[in-house]
Amino acid sequence: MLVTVKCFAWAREVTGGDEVELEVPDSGTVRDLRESLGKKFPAFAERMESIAVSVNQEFAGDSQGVSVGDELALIPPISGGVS
Amino acid sequence: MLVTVKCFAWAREVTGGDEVELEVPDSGTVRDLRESLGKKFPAFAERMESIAVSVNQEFAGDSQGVSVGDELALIPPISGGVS
Amino acid sequence: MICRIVETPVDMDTLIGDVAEDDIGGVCTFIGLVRNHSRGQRVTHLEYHAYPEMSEKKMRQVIEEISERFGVDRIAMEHRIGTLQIGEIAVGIAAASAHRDASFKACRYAIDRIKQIVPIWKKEFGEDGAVWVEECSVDAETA
Amino acid sequence: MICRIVETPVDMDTLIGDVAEDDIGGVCTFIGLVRNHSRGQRVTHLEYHAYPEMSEKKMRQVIEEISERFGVDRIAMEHRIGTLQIGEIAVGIAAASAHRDASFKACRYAIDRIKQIVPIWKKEFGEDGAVWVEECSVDAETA
Repeated sequence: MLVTVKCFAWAREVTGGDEVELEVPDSGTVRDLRESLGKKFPAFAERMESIAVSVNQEFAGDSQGVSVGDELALIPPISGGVS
Repeated sequence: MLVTVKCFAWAREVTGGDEVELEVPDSGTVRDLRESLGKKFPAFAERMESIAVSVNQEFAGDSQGVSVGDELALIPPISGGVS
Repeated sequence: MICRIVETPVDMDTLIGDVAEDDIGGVCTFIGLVRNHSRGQRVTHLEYHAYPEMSEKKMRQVIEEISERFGVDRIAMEHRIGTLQIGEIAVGIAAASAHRDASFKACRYAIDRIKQIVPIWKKEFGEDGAVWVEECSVDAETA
Repeated sequence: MICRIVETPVDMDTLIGDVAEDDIGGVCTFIGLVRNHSRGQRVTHLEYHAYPEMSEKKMRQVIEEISERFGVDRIAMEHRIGTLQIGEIAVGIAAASAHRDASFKACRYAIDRIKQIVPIWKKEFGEDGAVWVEECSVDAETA
């Protein structure tokens, strides 16, 4: 299935857009999404462990399932608030 | 010698004025000032340990000397800031 | 209680007014400002970006955590996004309580936790170009 | 740095502006408000009295202690005296630092220490009459 994933900050510069479409297996997980992302964009593969993934506006572990209707996003390391 | 002592808050209500004059021995100390105060106003004698004395705008121990030219004050328990 | 991402200047009086009621004795606030230096480099301005819907959701989570931990319910927070100049307020927090200890703890927890779990990013513009500041990788287990 | 006893309303923006400079990243403020209750009694208003010259001197001492302990030099504080209504600001403190931890510590120390050594008194007016609130006997050894 093809899922749409929101991109922010550094991730947006890598993918070149607000959203990216990724192919993941039906009944796939965040882990599958990461694998698909790393193949499509090597820059992500190099630092995958520093990127979080959110599903429906909650941070998700790798074993969490994803489906076409979910709101998915790539969350690079954050820097809100102030130093 | 006769010294003039500023009164604030509760102390002012007891003495009835912004200042009170107290007789202390020449080369006297804060201890002497307290003794003179307690004799003149029994309300002070009853709770003398809760009243601080300042000499020239610094809190003073009982053995500190006082002289006519000093700025003296009675400091009841404070409640600045907020609870 | 105010809890939002804004594109306009953060007004502390609005946040303070939002939490101060007649039974409140103390309000602790924290104001995060854009500094003119960072990591040894001169900064000219910043750009803050956010995932706005999720940011507001996670800010509400922070407020709920504070209520559970410190019993403080009167909290307001705003985080500004867009281009900010030196000295402008990036984030404002106000925490009110009957007594001061809880208001300090609540406000401190709020700014620390915002930095951990609210998806906001900043890009620093300096003499040597622009860079995404990446301070905290989000840990899904504790976020 | 502002450090004074005032008879007019405390304006937090003035205090914040006094400490915020381009190299400042965080400002922690504390605002002490007149509460509508105290010790189980309803409060209608308060009167704050001070030994003004000594109060400003002791407030300057608090600022010096903060500089020594926390390395924070940008502190502003105002304490209002006279008649205050419920919800009005009695005391305002702003502490600024490059990083937030020091600003929180400085602000917290300031309000705690003000209550220990600055000669200010308040009289609470309630349904059952008026009473001097006596919270802290000054210890000359540590003041």
